[in-house]
Amino acid sequence: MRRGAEISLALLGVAGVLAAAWAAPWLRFVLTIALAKGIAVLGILLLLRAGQVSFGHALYLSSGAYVVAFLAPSLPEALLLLPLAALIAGLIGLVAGLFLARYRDIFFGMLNLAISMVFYSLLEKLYELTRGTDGIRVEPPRVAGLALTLEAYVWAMLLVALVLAVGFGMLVRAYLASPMGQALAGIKTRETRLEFMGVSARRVLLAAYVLSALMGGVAGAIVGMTTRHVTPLLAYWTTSGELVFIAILGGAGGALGPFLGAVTYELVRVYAAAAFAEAWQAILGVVLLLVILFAPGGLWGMLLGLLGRRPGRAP
Amino acid sequence: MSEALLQARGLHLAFGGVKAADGIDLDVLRGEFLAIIGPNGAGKTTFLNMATGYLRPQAGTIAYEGESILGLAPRAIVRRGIGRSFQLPQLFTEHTVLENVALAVAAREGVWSPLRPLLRPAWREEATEVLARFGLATLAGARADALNEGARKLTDIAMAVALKPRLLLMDEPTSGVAAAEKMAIVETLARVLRETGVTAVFVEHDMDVVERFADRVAVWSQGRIAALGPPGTVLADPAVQREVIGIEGPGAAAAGLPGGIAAGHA
Amino acid sequence: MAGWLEQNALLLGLALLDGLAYAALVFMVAVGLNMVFGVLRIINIAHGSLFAIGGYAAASLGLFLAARGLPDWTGYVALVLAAALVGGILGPVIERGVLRRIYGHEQVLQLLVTFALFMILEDAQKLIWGVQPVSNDAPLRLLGTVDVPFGEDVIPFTAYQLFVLPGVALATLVGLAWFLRRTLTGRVIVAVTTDREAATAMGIDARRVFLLTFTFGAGLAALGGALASPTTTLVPGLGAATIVLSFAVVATAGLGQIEGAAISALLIGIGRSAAVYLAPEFEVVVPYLIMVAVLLVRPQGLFGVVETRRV
Amino acid sequence: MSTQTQLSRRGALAVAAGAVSGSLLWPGSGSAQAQKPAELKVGITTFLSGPASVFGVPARHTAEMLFEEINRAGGIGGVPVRALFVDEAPGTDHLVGEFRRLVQNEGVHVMFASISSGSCLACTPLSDELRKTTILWDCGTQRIFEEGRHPYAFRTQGYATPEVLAPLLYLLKTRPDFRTLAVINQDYAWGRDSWEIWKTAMDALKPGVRVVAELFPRLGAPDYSTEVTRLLAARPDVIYSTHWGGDLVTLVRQAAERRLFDRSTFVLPVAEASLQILGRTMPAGHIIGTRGDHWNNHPRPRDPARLSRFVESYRRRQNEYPIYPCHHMYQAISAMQAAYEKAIAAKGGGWPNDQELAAAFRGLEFATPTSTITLREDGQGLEDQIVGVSSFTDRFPFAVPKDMIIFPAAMVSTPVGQKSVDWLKTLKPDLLAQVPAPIAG
Repeated sequence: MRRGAEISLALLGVAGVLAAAWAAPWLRFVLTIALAKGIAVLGILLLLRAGQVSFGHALYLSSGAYVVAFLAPSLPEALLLLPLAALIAGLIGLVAGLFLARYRDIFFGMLNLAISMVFYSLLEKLYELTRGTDGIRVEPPRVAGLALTLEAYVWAMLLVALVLAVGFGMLVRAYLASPMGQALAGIKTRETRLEFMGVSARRVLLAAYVLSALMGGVAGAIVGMTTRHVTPLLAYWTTSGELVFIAILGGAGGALGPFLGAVTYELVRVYAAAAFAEAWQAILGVVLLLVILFAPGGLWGMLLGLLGRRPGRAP
Repeated sequence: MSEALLQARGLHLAFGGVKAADGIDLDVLRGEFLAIIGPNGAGKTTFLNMATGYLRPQAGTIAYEGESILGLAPRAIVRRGIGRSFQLPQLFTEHTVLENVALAVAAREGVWSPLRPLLRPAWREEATEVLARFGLATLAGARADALNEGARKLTDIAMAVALKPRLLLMDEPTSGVAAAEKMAIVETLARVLRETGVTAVFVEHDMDVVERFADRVAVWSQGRIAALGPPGTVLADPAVQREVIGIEGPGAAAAGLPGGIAAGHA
Repeated sequence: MAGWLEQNALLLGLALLDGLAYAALVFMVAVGLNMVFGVLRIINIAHGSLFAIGGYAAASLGLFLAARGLPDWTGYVALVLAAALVGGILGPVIERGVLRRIYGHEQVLQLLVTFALFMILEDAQKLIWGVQPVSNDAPLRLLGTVDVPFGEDVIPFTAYQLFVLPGVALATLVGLAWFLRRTLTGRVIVAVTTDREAATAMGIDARRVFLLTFTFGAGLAALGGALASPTTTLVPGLGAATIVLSFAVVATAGLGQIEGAAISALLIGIGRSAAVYLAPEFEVVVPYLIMVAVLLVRPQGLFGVVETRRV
Repeated sequence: MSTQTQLSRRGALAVAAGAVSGSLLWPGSGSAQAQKPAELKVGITTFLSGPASVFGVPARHTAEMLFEEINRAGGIGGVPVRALFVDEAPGTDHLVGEFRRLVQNEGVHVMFASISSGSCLACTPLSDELRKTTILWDCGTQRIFEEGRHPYAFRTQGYATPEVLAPLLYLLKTRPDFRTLAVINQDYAWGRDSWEIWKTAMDALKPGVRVVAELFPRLGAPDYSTEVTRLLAARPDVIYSTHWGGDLVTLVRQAAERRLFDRSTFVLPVAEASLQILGRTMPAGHIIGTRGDHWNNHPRPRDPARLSRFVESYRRRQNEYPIYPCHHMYQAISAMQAAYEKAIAAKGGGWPNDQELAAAFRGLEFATPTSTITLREDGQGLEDQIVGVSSFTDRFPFAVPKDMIIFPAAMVSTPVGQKSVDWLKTLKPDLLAQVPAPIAG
């Protein structure tokens, strides 16, 4: 996909988000959450590029959210909480990644799952600290020093999410085209060759892993500040599954895919829940099944198909 | 010219009961082209695997530039200047040929740059140049998994060359390459290597290639070096002819394989 | 330390008995998952749903038979029959209808297809059996309890948990081992597990093996659920909780290994029971800690084989 | 093959149709509600999937049944009522989004929030922000009104403190001699909170009880064999458990089969919802509660006809007895009806806006089939608690309480402005003297 076309699509997306949010107030919230999840899914995308599936990235999403929950009372400033959440999630990712980068395929996936489930259990267990399943309430922090009205705050969070989504989208796009990103794709196809070129595949994967954890943390911080209530459910394995779901739904092709997938996912869930409150899960399952069976390139692939291009590889 | 670049002493390695290396002593001399010949299963590839750190010998030492490289990971050995190409090409199958070679350039120049593209002008240029030398220019944009065997083989070698090693170990560089193209390619390869002063070790089945390009020939047999010397002497040895050439006549390996690199040269 | 041990040896003995019954159930779920992975190379997230559906079906069938006034022992027949029905119907439907279309696709797609199936089956199960807890403990009651001496006291254990569960698990293990090593079909399955390419090159019909294995694995999951149904209570969400535990067992075991599944189920079962006495806070994370510890030492799992690549 | 393409096409069509029609996307009704609306929309968040749907789905059925009845009788203030349901199970982010959608887009007039305490804690700030009257229709956490003021939130039933204190007082009143106690609670907020409340109150009212085991198995644990073994070995006089749903069923069955009920007295404050499923498996002679006073065999309901009408029509529709979440839903709907009547009357027949509706809820007194509930000034409802001992009668095929004690709500609820744990510490043993006598039979 040409750079110009992708930029115009991204701009179209930004305009679409803003227009929808302006027209329908409740969408401000849903779109903020979707953008946040899209940022987390960018991280899943990086790992998918190496052929690795993390079934445990809820760990980073929830650690970002809990950083906000714990620090917001003493540090009520969104623009400080976000980098802190990124930093802490990134550090957790570094520690976990040093161990996980040794593993591939199903072991990588399952170990990620295991670590995130341990974290989930801790969130529930350490009741004194985390208030267990009741969760922690987050008072709206200031944004850039301003104490906003709730209405303005909702807008502010949407804009923050939008800016970060665009920023991280560009970052991931550049990363995927860079030697580190291309080496990542090399892990998928011929890891031994990387070693025989003097490149540590483990470190290549670790770098991407830490970046994915960091983005997960940012996403979690946005989710925490937007929902203003953080519960351990955010760390449960089904949340991780949801992120991978969005990645595939959006299509693993380009940096726009995750956002396309996340917005679609949230809206399908809302529509499904409104129409069949008791069977929304099955409807999402059917959507996922249809996408995989009939459009394995995801929405991004379908879009490229409509535009007359083959779903290509790296942008 | 007589100084040893790579020095192997008393290498032993057995897989189960099979002795793949049974006391290998070998000096690879600076600047020479050393051919390794011998029947299948004689332990030729095992030697390359030990020299590049992929396998660890059960006994013996390997030194490069006078320093032991025993126990180092392949990654570390590559960084010291030992490159390697493979009998079964090890390509990044979802990348283009150009990207494959550019990745090798990046591996040499420093892969740890997350923001600038792999195909930045300087690296693209260098990779293109390497491909041109191997006659692969027209295939630069093709995906590696779409290539025929010969082109894959050449790309594999091109990647090793792009790392600018001082010692290049090649495992059957000409197998799978169409007979008609073979000499020209080896010619090019030899020229490139001579120009840059690279020492080369290559496992080879084609005795014409050996005769024409090798400075010395080592004959492998059941994990041992049965003979070592200039091609003229060694290949004339009746025992060697019986053991090696008799079984695998000149060109047999290549002739038996399908295809060539026709796509790139048609 | 010695004093502590003396004091608690009896208690740990009890923990061992409980752990065994738990391990038996865990094994039943995990071994099917592991076989399916070994042959199809797909981690089936919907495996937990098959467990839950097996349990529901067994409880419903048992209650149905009891309502018809059939003798109590038919409750045990119901367990096996329900498992066979669930495995025999859902297994082929899933394998033929869905999985077959994605063999050879990327791993993530295969994983997600089963995630989609999991989502669908969770709601389907709710539509069929509703949300109220379902249970049928007739098979549990029929065998009564056994008093296990505990100092001067006695502790009643149910005979079902003390003998039936470990017995069935052991029989499954031995039967499977025999099947895989001594029968032609079993050896074909092993051949496909160890080297799929070579096996298909030898003329083995992989599609038939896949169908057979998946159906069999689904049946084992359903049997696990059926066997659990007399002691546990079936509620929505059971499948989600079961599957994560099975993942831990399978990864600890080494993929495709049935003996490994038995050992790691034992480790995890007994580890969990011991934790209830010694460190209740850690009970939930015990399976994962065991898994991480094992994989740190043996990255391929307890019984996994390291795959080497030829270069 | 053709069926698949058809299927995918149909799926795509459905999605496209949903997006185009967009009835969900764009606001249907404005937020100004001074005029009488065409229908009164009620947003209800409840568990429709996951383990807690054992409560959520019966409550949904109750709401649907009662709304039909209300509409047959002409609606509320002449306006028909419609319910919009939201599943709590997918998590806070989804729930909060749906809450906003219902309020901002569907223009619901009243929200009914949540079974889970976590959901309630997430929704009450939204009621503040969106200024939307929100009835906390089932959640029990004491934190809501003790940690903050929520002018638009009201809880139309009791909460954790009275629901735990009443069974404790019952135990102390009827079997005062116990020396040892064990707890087995689900490992999550309710399990932990209900233990803290119990322990604090027990230490104040009967110091010196030895706690021989504190077990917190995970929520949804499929097996309690190890826990039961440990309790059998420890032989506590009393075993306290606030388990609910499938977990309670599993615990009681495994404990009953292994005769744990013969060794220890159980106190099960949330037993009622599981008794139907347990049937004869539930042993007689143990202390059971229902998170309120709404037993099917209430000894002296305020309006016996209304109670039996409700029970019977629910049974006709669902083929089972209503359980406590059904009663809680009934209470919430009764409160809404009463508040609208009060607000409409205060406005001389005009339709109330959000502020006027909320004002009507404050201090509201409304009738339930069993008694009368008053909403205090902080929004908390005062609901009596009835605790009894499990027993079997000819009337029901499952255990029901006997020797019931009706605890007046004010006696067991934390006073306004105080925190439960602090208040419980101040309790004196002479409180037991005020406990009414059990109602025989």
